Amino acid sequence: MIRVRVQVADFDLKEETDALLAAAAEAGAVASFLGVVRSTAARPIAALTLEHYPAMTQPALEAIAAEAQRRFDLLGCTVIHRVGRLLPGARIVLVLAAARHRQAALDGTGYLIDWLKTGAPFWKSEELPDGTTRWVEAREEDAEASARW
Amino acid sequence: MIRVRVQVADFDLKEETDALLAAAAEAGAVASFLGVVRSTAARPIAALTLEHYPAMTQPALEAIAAEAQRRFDLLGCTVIHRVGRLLPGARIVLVLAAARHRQAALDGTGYLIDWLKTGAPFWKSEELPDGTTRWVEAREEDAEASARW
Amino acid sequence: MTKPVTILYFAWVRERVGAGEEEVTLPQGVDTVAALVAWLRGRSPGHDAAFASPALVRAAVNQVFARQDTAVGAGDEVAFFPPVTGG
Amino acid sequence: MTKPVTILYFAWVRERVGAGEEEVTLPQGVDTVAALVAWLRGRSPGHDAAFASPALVRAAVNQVFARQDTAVGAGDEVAFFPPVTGG
Repeated sequence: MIRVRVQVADFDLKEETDALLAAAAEAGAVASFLGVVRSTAARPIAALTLEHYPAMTQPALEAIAAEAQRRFDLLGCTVIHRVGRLLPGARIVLVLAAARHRQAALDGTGYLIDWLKTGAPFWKSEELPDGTTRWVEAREEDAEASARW
Repeated sequence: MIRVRVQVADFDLKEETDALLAAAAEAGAVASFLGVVRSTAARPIAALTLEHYPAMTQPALEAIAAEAQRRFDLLGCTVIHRVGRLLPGARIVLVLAAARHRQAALDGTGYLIDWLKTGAPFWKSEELPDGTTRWVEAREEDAEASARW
Repeated sequence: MTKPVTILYFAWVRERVGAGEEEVTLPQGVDTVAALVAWLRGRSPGHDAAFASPALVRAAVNQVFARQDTAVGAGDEVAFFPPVTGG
Repeated sequence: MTKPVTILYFAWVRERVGAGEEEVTLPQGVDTVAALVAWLRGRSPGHDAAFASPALVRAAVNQVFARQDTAVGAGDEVAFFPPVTGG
Protein backbone atom coordinates (compact mmCIF):
# COMPACT_ATOMS: atom_id res chain seq x y z
CA MET A 1 0.00 0.00 0.00
CA ILE A 2 1.27 3.44 -0.96
CA ARG A 3 0.17 6.43 1.07
CA VAL A 4 1.27 9.93 0.05
CA ARG A 5 0.15 13.14 1.72
CA VAL A 6 1.05 16.81 1.44
CA GLN A 7 -0.28 18.75 4.39
CA VAL A 8 0.10 21.78 6.65
CA ALA A 9 -0.61 19.74 9.79
CA ASP A 10 1.94 17.79 11.79
CA PHE A 11 1.93 13.97 11.73
CA ASP A 12 2.35 11.24 14.34
CA LEU A 13 5.17 8.77 13.81
CA LYS A 14 3.59 5.99 15.84
CA GLU A 15 0.17 6.28 14.20
CA GLU A 16 1.71 6.23 10.75
CA THR A 17 3.91 3.24 11.55
CA ASP A 18 0.99 1.31 13.03
CA ALA A 19 -1.18 2.08 10.00
CA LEU A 20 1.55 0.97 7.62
CA LEU A 21 2.18 -2.28 9.50
CA ALA A 22 -1.56 -3.01 9.74
CA ALA A 23 -1.71 -2.94 5.94
CA ALA A 24 1.60 -4.75 5.34
CA ALA A 25 1.01 -8.36 6.33
CA GLU A 26 4.19 -10.43 6.51
CA ALA A 27 6.38 -7.36 7.11
CA GLY A 28 9.42 -7.98 9.29
CA ALA A 29 11.00 -4.54 9.03
CA VAL A 30 10.01 -0.90 8.89
CA ALA A 31 12.62 1.76 8.27
CA SER A 32 11.91 5.45 8.51
CA PHE A 33 13.35 8.85 7.86
CA LEU A 34 12.17 11.95 9.70
CA GLY A 35 13.40 15.38 8.65
CA VAL A 36 13.16 18.30 11.08
CA VAL A 37 13.75 22.05 10.73
CA ARG A 38 17.34 22.63 11.71
CA SER A 39 18.59 25.83 13.31
CA THR A 40 22.17 25.86 14.54
CA ALA A 41 24.25 28.20 16.63
CA ALA A 42 26.45 28.83 13.61
CA ARG A 43 23.51 29.40 11.28
CA PRO A 44 20.35 30.19 13.23
CA ILE A 45 17.03 30.54 11.47
CA ALA A 46 13.71 31.81 12.82
CA ALA A 47 11.51 29.72 10.54
CA LEU A 48 11.40 27.72 7.35
CA THR A 49 8.59 28.10 4.80
CA LEU A 50 7.85 25.37 2.29
CA GLU A 51 6.16 26.31 -0.97
CA HIS A 52 5.02 23.69 -3.47
CA TYR A 53 3.24 23.16 -6.79
CA PRO A 54 -0.01 21.60 -5.67
CA ALA A 55 -1.18 20.11 -8.96
CA MET A 56 2.18 18.41 -9.47
CA THR A 57 3.26 17.47 -5.94
CA GLN A 58 0.87 14.62 -5.28
CA PRO A 59 1.45 12.82 -8.61
CA ALA A 60 5.23 13.39 -8.33
CA LEU A 61 5.33 11.86 -4.86
CA GLU A 62 3.11 8.98 -5.95
CA ALA A 63 5.40 8.23 -8.86
CA ILE A 64 8.48 8.23 -6.60
CA ALA A 65 6.73 5.99 -4.06
CA ALA A 66 5.52 3.58 -6.74
CA GLU A 67 9.05 3.27 -8.11
CA ALA A 68 10.46 2.61 -4.61
CA GLN A 69 7.79 -0.02 -4.00
CA ARG A 70 8.61 -1.76 -7.27
CA ARG A 71 12.40 -1.61 -6.96
CA PHE A 72 12.70 -2.81 -3.41
CA ASP A 73 9.62 -5.05 -3.38
CA LEU A 74 8.22 -3.08 -0.47
CA LEU A 75 5.07 -4.27 1.27
CA GLY A 76 4.05 -0.66 1.72
CA CYS A 77 5.40 2.86 2.04
CA THR A 78 4.28 6.20 3.38
CA VAL A 79 5.42 9.68 2.41
CA ILE A 80 4.18 12.74 4.28
CA HIS A 81 5.54 16.18 3.40
CA ARG A 82 4.48 19.31 5.22
CA VAL A 83 4.13 22.73 3.60
CA GLY A 84 3.78 26.23 5.04
CA ARG A 85 5.74 28.00 7.77
CA LEU A 86 7.56 25.75 10.25
CA LEU A 87 9.59 26.63 13.34
CA PRO A 88 12.98 25.14 14.31
CA GLY A 89 12.59 21.57 15.54
CA ALA A 90 9.31 21.06 13.66
CA ARG A 91 8.88 17.87 11.63
CA ILE A 92 9.02 18.50 7.86
CA VAL A 93 8.94 15.13 6.18
CA LEU A 94 8.36 11.49 7.05
CA VAL A 95 9.22 8.47 4.94
CA LEU A 96 8.35 4.93 6.02
CA ALA A 97 9.11 1.71 4.14
CA ALA A 98 7.88 -1.74 5.19
CA ALA A 99 9.46 -4.88 3.79
CA ARG A 100 9.96 -8.54 4.54
CA HIS A 101 13.62 -8.00 5.43
CA ARG A 102 15.70 -5.15 6.72
CA GLN A 103 17.84 -4.26 3.71
CA ALA A 104 14.85 -3.60 1.45
CA ALA A 105 13.26 -1.40 4.13
CA LEU A 106 16.48 0.59 4.61
CA ASP A 107 17.17 0.92 0.88
CA GLY A 108 13.57 1.88 0.17
CA THR A 109 13.77 4.63 2.78
CA GLY A 110 17.06 5.97 1.41
CA TYR A 111 15.70 5.96 -2.14
CA LEU A 112 12.52 7.77 -1.13
CA ILE A 113 14.21 10.58 0.77
CA ASP A 114 16.92 11.04 -1.88
CA TRP A 115 14.28 11.40 -4.59
CA LEU A 116 12.01 13.59 -2.49
CA LYS A 117 14.91 16.03 -2.34
CA THR A 118 15.43 16.18 -6.09
CA GLY A 119 12.25 14.98 -7.78
CA ALA A 120 9.35 16.67 -6.02
CA PRO A 121 8.30 20.32 -6.49
CA PHE A 122 9.02 21.83 -3.07
CA TRP A 123 11.01 24.98 -2.33
CA LYS A 124 12.33 26.10 1.03
CA SER A 125 12.67 29.68 2.14
CA GLU A 126 14.54 30.48 5.35
CA GLU A 127 13.56 33.32 7.63
CA LEU A 128 16.61 34.68 9.45
CA PRO A 129 16.51 36.09 12.98
CA ASP A 130 16.67 39.63 11.54
CA GLY A 131 13.47 39.02 9.55
CA THR A 132 15.06 38.77 6.12
CA THR A 133 14.34 35.70 4.01
CA ARG A 134 16.40 33.72 1.55
CA TRP A 135 15.66 30.79 -0.73
CA VAL A 136 17.55 27.63 0.10
CA GLU A 137 19.76 26.61 -2.80
CA ALA A 138 19.69 23.12 -4.23
CA ARG A 139 22.81 21.13 -3.37
CA GLU A 140 24.86 19.33 -5.98
CA GLU A 141 25.31 16.40 -3.59
CA ASP A 142 21.54 15.88 -3.45
CA ALA A 143 21.46 15.40 -7.21
CA GLU A 144 24.35 12.95 -6.91
CA ALA A 145 22.60 11.07 -4.10
CA SER A 146 19.48 10.43 -6.15
CA ALA A 147 21.46 9.67 -9.30
CA ARG A 148 23.30 6.79 -7.61
CA TRP A 149 20.15 4.66 -7.30
CA MET B 1 23.56 10.85 23.75
CA ILE B 2 23.54 7.07 23.63
CA ARG B 3 20.62 5.18 25.11
CA VAL B 4 20.61 1.39 25.14
CA ARG B 5 17.95 -0.78 26.76
CA VAL B 6 17.19 -4.50 26.91
CA GLN B 7 13.69 -5.10 28.15
CA VAL B 8 10.67 -7.39 28.19
CA ALA B 9 8.24 -4.50 27.76
CA ASP B 10 7.17 -2.96 24.48
CA PHE B 11 8.39 0.52 23.48
CA ASP B 12 6.79 3.58 21.91
CA LEU B 13 8.29 4.85 18.68
CA LYS B 14 7.07 8.40 19.09
CA GLU B 15 8.20 8.75 22.70
CA GLU B 16 11.64 7.44 21.85
CA THR B 17 12.00 9.71 18.84
CA ASP B 18 10.89 12.75 20.82
CA ALA B 19 13.33 11.91 23.64
CA LEU B 20 16.19 11.48 21.18
CA LEU B 21 15.44 14.76 19.40
CA ALA B 22 15.09 16.62 22.71
CA ALA B 23 18.66 15.61 23.55
CA ALA B 24 20.09 16.10 20.05
CA ALA B 25 20.18 19.85 19.49
CA GLU B 26 20.94 20.82 15.89
CA ALA B 27 19.66 17.52 14.51
CA GLY B 28 18.08 17.74 11.07
CA ALA B 29 17.43 14.04 10.52
CA VAL B 30 16.36 10.96 12.44
CA ALA B 31 16.39 7.58 10.78
CA SER B 32 14.98 4.47 12.38
CA PHE B 33 14.71 0.74 12.02
CA LEU B 34 11.92 -1.24 13.61
CA GLY B 35 11.98 -5.04 13.54
CA VAL B 36 8.76 -7.00 14.10
CA VAL B 37 8.02 -10.70 14.58
CA ARG B 38 7.26 -12.09 11.16
CA SER B 39 4.90 -14.97 10.52
CA THR B 40 4.07 -15.76 6.92
CA ALA B 41 1.56 -17.99 5.18
CA ALA B 42 4.46 -20.02 3.80
CA ARG B 43 6.22 -20.26 7.15
CA PRO B 44 3.82 -19.53 10.00
CA ILE B 45 5.05 -19.31 13.57
CA ALA B 46 3.06 -19.11 16.79
CA ALA B 47 5.64 -17.12 18.75
CA LEU B 48 9.29 -16.10 18.91
CA THR B 49 11.31 -16.26 22.12
CA LEU B 50 14.45 -14.18 22.57
CA GLU B 51 17.10 -15.38 24.99
CA HIS B 52 20.15 -13.28 25.84
CA TYR B 53 23.28 -13.13 27.98
CA PRO B 54 22.37 -10.41 30.46
CA ALA B 55 25.85 -9.57 31.76
CA MET B 56 27.15 -9.16 28.22
CA THR B 57 24.20 -7.69 26.32
CA GLN B 58 24.21 -4.18 27.72
CA PRO B 59 27.98 -3.59 27.28
CA ALA B 60 27.90 -5.19 23.81
CA LEU B 61 25.07 -2.89 22.70
CA GLU B 62 26.77 0.13 24.24
CA ALA B 63 29.98 -0.65 22.38
CA ILE B 64 28.12 -0.98 19.07
CA ALA B 65 26.23 2.27 19.69
CA ALA B 66 29.39 4.14 20.67
CA GLU B 67 31.12 2.99 17.50
CA ALA B 68 28.14 4.07 15.36
CA GLN B 69 28.09 7.45 17.10
CA ARG B 70 31.81 7.94 16.43
CA ARG B 71 31.84 6.73 12.83
CA PHE B 72 28.85 8.68 11.60
CA ASP B 73 29.21 11.67 13.91
CA LEU B 74 25.71 11.05 15.24
CA LEU B 75 24.13 13.55 17.61
CA GLY B 76 22.51 10.67 19.45
CA CYS B 77 21.27 7.13 19.03
CA THR B 78 18.88 4.75 20.73
CA VAL B 79 18.87 0.96 20.74
CA ILE B 80 16.04 -0.97 22.39
CA HIS B 81 15.95 -4.76 22.14
CA ARG B 82 13.18 -6.83 23.63
CA VAL B 83 13.66 -10.29 25.16
CA GLY B 84 11.20 -13.02 26.16
CA ARG B 85 8.26 -14.52 24.28
CA LEU B 86 6.76 -12.37 21.51
CA LEU B 87 3.76 -12.98 19.28
CA PRO B 88 3.63 -12.38 15.50
CA GLY B 89 3.51 -8.67 14.71
CA ALA B 90 5.13 -7.68 18.01
CA ARG B 91 7.96 -5.16 17.96
CA ILE B 92 11.36 -6.77 18.65
CA VAL B 93 13.96 -4.11 18.14
CA LEU B 94 14.20 -0.36 17.59
CA VAL B 95 17.20 1.59 16.36
CA LEU B 96 17.17 5.38 16.07
CA ALA B 97 19.98 7.60 14.84
CA ALA B 98 19.92 11.41 14.91
CA ALA B 99 22.34 13.44 12.83
CA ARG B 100 22.79 16.85 11.27
CA HIS B 101 22.13 15.48 7.78
CA ARG B 102 20.26 12.57 6.32
CA GLN B 103 23.04 10.33 5.06
CA ALA B 104 24.69 10.02 8.48
CA ALA B 105 21.34 9.19 10.08
CA LEU B 106 20.59 6.54 7.46
CA ASP B 107 24.09 5.03 7.57
CA GLY B 108 24.14 5.04 11.37
CA THR B 109 20.85 3.17 11.42
CA GLY B 110 22.05 0.59 8.91
CA TYR B 111 25.29 0.07 10.82
CA LEU B 112 23.47 -0.35 14.14
CA ILE B 113 20.99 -2.93 12.92
CA ASP B 114 23.61 -4.87 10.96
CA TRP B 115 25.83 -5.12 14.04
CA LEU B 116 22.95 -5.89 16.38
CA LYS B 117 22.34 -8.96 14.25
CA THR B 118 25.89 -10.23 14.46
CA GLY B 119 27.56 -8.61 17.46
CA ALA B 120 25.10 -8.82 20.34
CA PRO B 121 24.34 -11.98 22.37
CA PHE B 122 20.71 -12.69 21.49
CA TRP B 123 19.25 -15.98 20.29
CA LYS B 124 15.86 -16.53 18.73
CA SER B 125 13.74 -19.63 19.15
CA GLU B 126 10.64 -20.09 17.00
CA GLU B 127 7.53 -21.80 18.27
CA LEU B 128 5.69 -23.50 15.41
CA PRO B 129 1.89 -23.84 15.23
CA ASP B 130 2.19 -27.51 16.28
CA GLY B 131 3.96 -26.52 19.50
CA THR B 132 7.45 -27.66 18.54
CA THR B 133 10.30 -25.18 18.81
CA ARG B 134 13.44 -24.63 16.78
CA TRP B 135 16.40 -22.31 17.11
CA VAL B 136 16.75 -19.75 14.35
CA GLU B 137 20.03 -20.25 12.49
CA ALA B 138 22.44 -17.40 11.90
CA ARG B 139 22.52 -16.30 8.27
CA GLU B 140 25.73 -15.96 6.31
CA GLU B 141 24.39 -12.78 4.69
CA ASP B 142 24.06 -11.13 8.10
CA ALA B 143 27.77 -11.64 8.72
CA GLU B 144 28.49 -10.19 5.29
CA ALA B 145 26.24 -7.21 5.96
CA SER B 146 28.08 -6.22 9.12
CA ALA B 147 31.48 -6.93 7.60
CA ARG B 148 30.90 -4.40 4.80
CA TRP B 149 30.98 -1.42 7.18
CA MET C 1 -9.54 30.77 -31.34
CA THR C 2 -6.32 29.32 -29.91
CA LYS C 3 -6.61 28.22 -26.28
CA PRO C 4 -4.28 30.13 -23.95
CA VAL C 5 -1.33 28.63 -22.12
CA THR C 6 -1.29 28.83 -18.32
CA ILE C 7 2.09 29.86 -16.93
CA LEU C 8 2.92 29.24 -13.27
CA TYR C 9 5.91 30.60 -11.34
CA PHE C 10 7.30 29.34 -8.03
CA ALA C 11 9.79 30.45 -5.37
CA TRP C 12 12.20 33.19 -6.47
CA VAL C 13 11.09 32.92 -10.09
CA ARG C 14 7.61 33.94 -8.88
CA GLU C 15 9.07 36.78 -6.82
CA ARG C 16 11.04 38.18 -9.74
CA VAL C 17 8.15 37.92 -12.21
CA GLY C 18 5.89 39.49 -9.59
CA ALA C 19 3.03 37.02 -10.11
CA GLY C 20 2.37 33.35 -9.49
CA GLU C 21 0.23 32.73 -12.55
CA GLU C 22 -0.68 34.25 -15.87
CA GLU C 23 -2.47 33.19 -19.04
CA VAL C 24 -0.86 33.93 -22.38
CA THR C 25 -1.67 33.22 -25.99
CA LEU C 26 1.41 31.96 -27.76
CA PRO C 27 2.46 33.63 -30.99
CA GLN C 28 3.29 31.52 -34.02
CA GLY C 29 6.67 29.70 -33.61
CA VAL C 30 6.71 29.63 -29.83
CA ASP C 31 6.36 25.86 -29.50
CA THR C 32 9.05 24.71 -27.06
CA VAL C 33 10.07 25.53 -23.49
CA ALA C 34 13.17 27.35 -24.77
CA ALA C 35 11.14 29.46 -27.22
CA LEU C 36 8.59 30.24 -24.52
CA VAL C 37 11.34 31.42 -22.14
CA ALA C 38 12.79 33.70 -24.82
CA TRP C 39 9.38 35.14 -25.54
CA LEU C 40 8.43 35.58 -21.85
CA ARG C 41 11.63 37.55 -21.20
CA GLY C 42 10.28 40.33 -23.41
CA ARG C 43 7.09 40.75 -21.36
CA SER C 44 8.57 42.81 -18.49
CA PRO C 45 11.84 43.60 -16.71
CA GLY C 46 10.71 41.20 -13.96
CA HIS C 47 10.28 38.37 -16.44
CA ASP C 48 13.66 39.20 -17.92
CA ALA C 49 15.30 39.10 -14.48
CA ALA C 50 13.63 35.79 -13.61
CA PHE C 51 15.17 34.11 -16.64
CA ALA C 52 18.49 35.98 -16.58
CA SER C 53 20.32 32.73 -15.75
CA PRO C 54 18.41 30.14 -17.75
CA ALA C 55 20.44 27.29 -16.26
CA LEU C 56 18.96 28.09 -12.84
CA VAL C 57 15.35 27.79 -13.97
CA ARG C 58 13.60 24.45 -14.33
CA ALA C 59 10.32 23.81 -16.12
CA ALA C 60 7.40 21.42 -16.04
CA VAL C 61 4.82 20.98 -18.78
CA ASN C 62 1.45 19.67 -17.63
CA GLN C 63 2.95 18.78 -14.22
CA VAL C 64 5.83 16.73 -15.63
CA PHE C 65 9.45 17.90 -15.46
CA ALA C 66 10.42 19.19 -18.89
CA ARG C 67 13.56 20.04 -20.86
CA GLN C 68 14.39 23.04 -23.01
CA ASP C 69 13.20 21.22 -26.14
CA THR C 70 9.95 19.90 -24.65
CA ALA C 71 6.98 20.89 -26.83
CA VAL C 72 4.54 23.52 -25.58
CA GLY C 73 1.17 24.17 -27.14
CA ALA C 74 -2.28 25.69 -26.67
CA GLY C 75 -4.03 24.56 -23.45
CA ASP C 76 -0.86 23.43 -21.71
CA GLU C 77 0.12 24.33 -18.15
CA VAL C 78 3.77 25.36 -18.03
CA ALA C 79 5.54 25.98 -14.71
CA PHE C 80 8.90 27.65 -14.09
CA PHE C 81 10.85 27.33 -10.83
CA PRO C 82 14.33 27.00 -9.29
CA PRO C 83 15.86 23.56 -8.66
CA VAL C 84 13.68 21.87 -6.02
CA THR C 85 14.71 21.83 -2.36
CA GLY C 86 12.19 19.64 -0.58
CA GLY C 87 12.72 16.73 1.76
CA MET D 1 43.02 -22.68 46.50
CA THR D 2 42.42 -21.92 42.80
CA LYS D 3 39.29 -19.88 42.13
CA PRO D 4 36.72 -21.73 40.01
CA VAL D 5 35.73 -20.77 36.48
CA THR D 6 32.06 -19.97 35.81
CA ILE D 7 30.76 -21.57 32.63
CA LEU D 8 27.54 -20.29 31.02
CA TYR D 9 25.60 -21.95 28.21
CA PHE D 10 22.99 -20.35 25.97
CA ALA D 11 20.36 -21.42 23.42
CA TRP D 12 20.81 -24.95 22.05
CA VAL D 13 24.21 -25.31 23.67
CA ARG D 14 22.42 -24.88 27.02
CA GLU D 15 19.75 -27.38 26.01
CA ARG D 16 22.29 -30.02 25.04
CA VAL D 17 24.42 -29.56 28.16
CA GLY D 18 21.26 -29.64 30.26
CA ALA D 19 22.21 -26.63 32.40
CA GLY D 20 22.67 -22.90 31.96
CA GLU D 21 25.55 -22.49 34.37
CA GLU D 22 28.18 -24.49 36.23
CA GLU D 23 31.32 -23.80 38.20
CA VAL D 24 34.42 -25.84 37.46
CA THR D 25 38.00 -25.87 38.73
CA LEU D 26 40.33 -26.12 35.77
CA PRO D 27 42.99 -28.82 35.79
CA GLN D 28 46.58 -27.91 34.97
CA GLY D 29 47.08 -27.20 31.26
CA VAL D 30 43.50 -26.13 30.49
CA ASP D 31 44.28 -22.48 29.78
CA THR D 32 42.59 -21.59 26.47
CA VAL D 33 39.04 -21.71 25.10
CA ALA D 34 39.99 -24.65 22.86
CA ALA D 35 41.50 -26.63 25.77
CA LEU D 36 38.46 -25.86 27.91
CA VAL D 37 36.11 -27.16 25.22
CA ALA D 38 38.09 -30.38 24.89
CA TRP D 39 38.03 -30.86 28.65
CA LEU D 40 34.31 -30.01 29.00
CA ARG D 41 33.39 -32.63 26.36
CA GLY D 42 34.52 -35.33 28.76
CA ARG D 43 32.15 -34.24 31.53
CA SER D 44 28.94 -35.81 30.16
CA PRO D 45 27.34 -37.06 26.94
CA GLY D 46 25.34 -33.80 26.90
CA HIS D 47 28.52 -31.73 27.00
CA ASP D 48 29.98 -33.90 24.28
CA ALA D 49 26.89 -33.39 22.08
CA ALA D 50 26.92 -29.64 22.66
CA PHE D 51 30.46 -29.36 21.29
CA ALA D 52 30.14 -32.05 18.61
CA SER D 53 30.51 -29.41 15.87
CA PRO D 54 33.02 -26.97 17.36
CA ALA D 55 32.67 -24.58 14.42
CA LEU D 56 29.04 -23.98 15.44
CA VAL D 57 29.84 -22.92 18.98
CA ARG D 58 31.02 -19.41 19.82
CA ALA D 59 32.59 -18.30 23.09
CA ALA D 60 32.96 -15.19 25.23
CA VAL D 61 35.45 -14.74 28.04
CA ASN D 62 34.43 -12.21 30.68
CA GLN D 63 31.62 -10.95 28.44
CA VAL D 64 33.83 -10.31 25.41
CA PHE D 65 33.67 -12.43 22.25
CA ALA D 66 36.64 -14.82 22.27
CA ARG D 67 38.55 -17.05 19.88
CA GLN D 68 39.75 -20.62 20.26
CA ASP D 69 43.15 -19.41 21.47
CA THR D 70 41.84 -16.83 23.94
CA ALA D 71 43.32 -17.41 27.42
CA VAL D 72 41.11 -18.77 30.18
CA GLY D 73 42.07 -18.75 33.86
CA ALA D 74 40.83 -18.97 37.41
CA GLY D 75 37.99 -16.57 38.20
CA ASP D 76 36.96 -16.04 34.59
CA GLU D 77 33.41 -16.23 33.27
CA VAL D 78 33.32 -18.23 30.04
CA ALA D 79 30.16 -18.48 27.94
CA PHE D 80 29.38 -20.85 25.07
CA PHE D 81 26.58 -20.30 22.58
CA PRO D 82 25.56 -20.66 18.92
CA PRO D 83 26.13 -17.80 16.47
CA VAL D 84 23.95 -14.92 17.60
CA THR D 85 20.58 -14.23 15.94
CA GLY D 86 19.32 -11.00 17.46
CA GLY D 87 18.03 -7.87 15.78
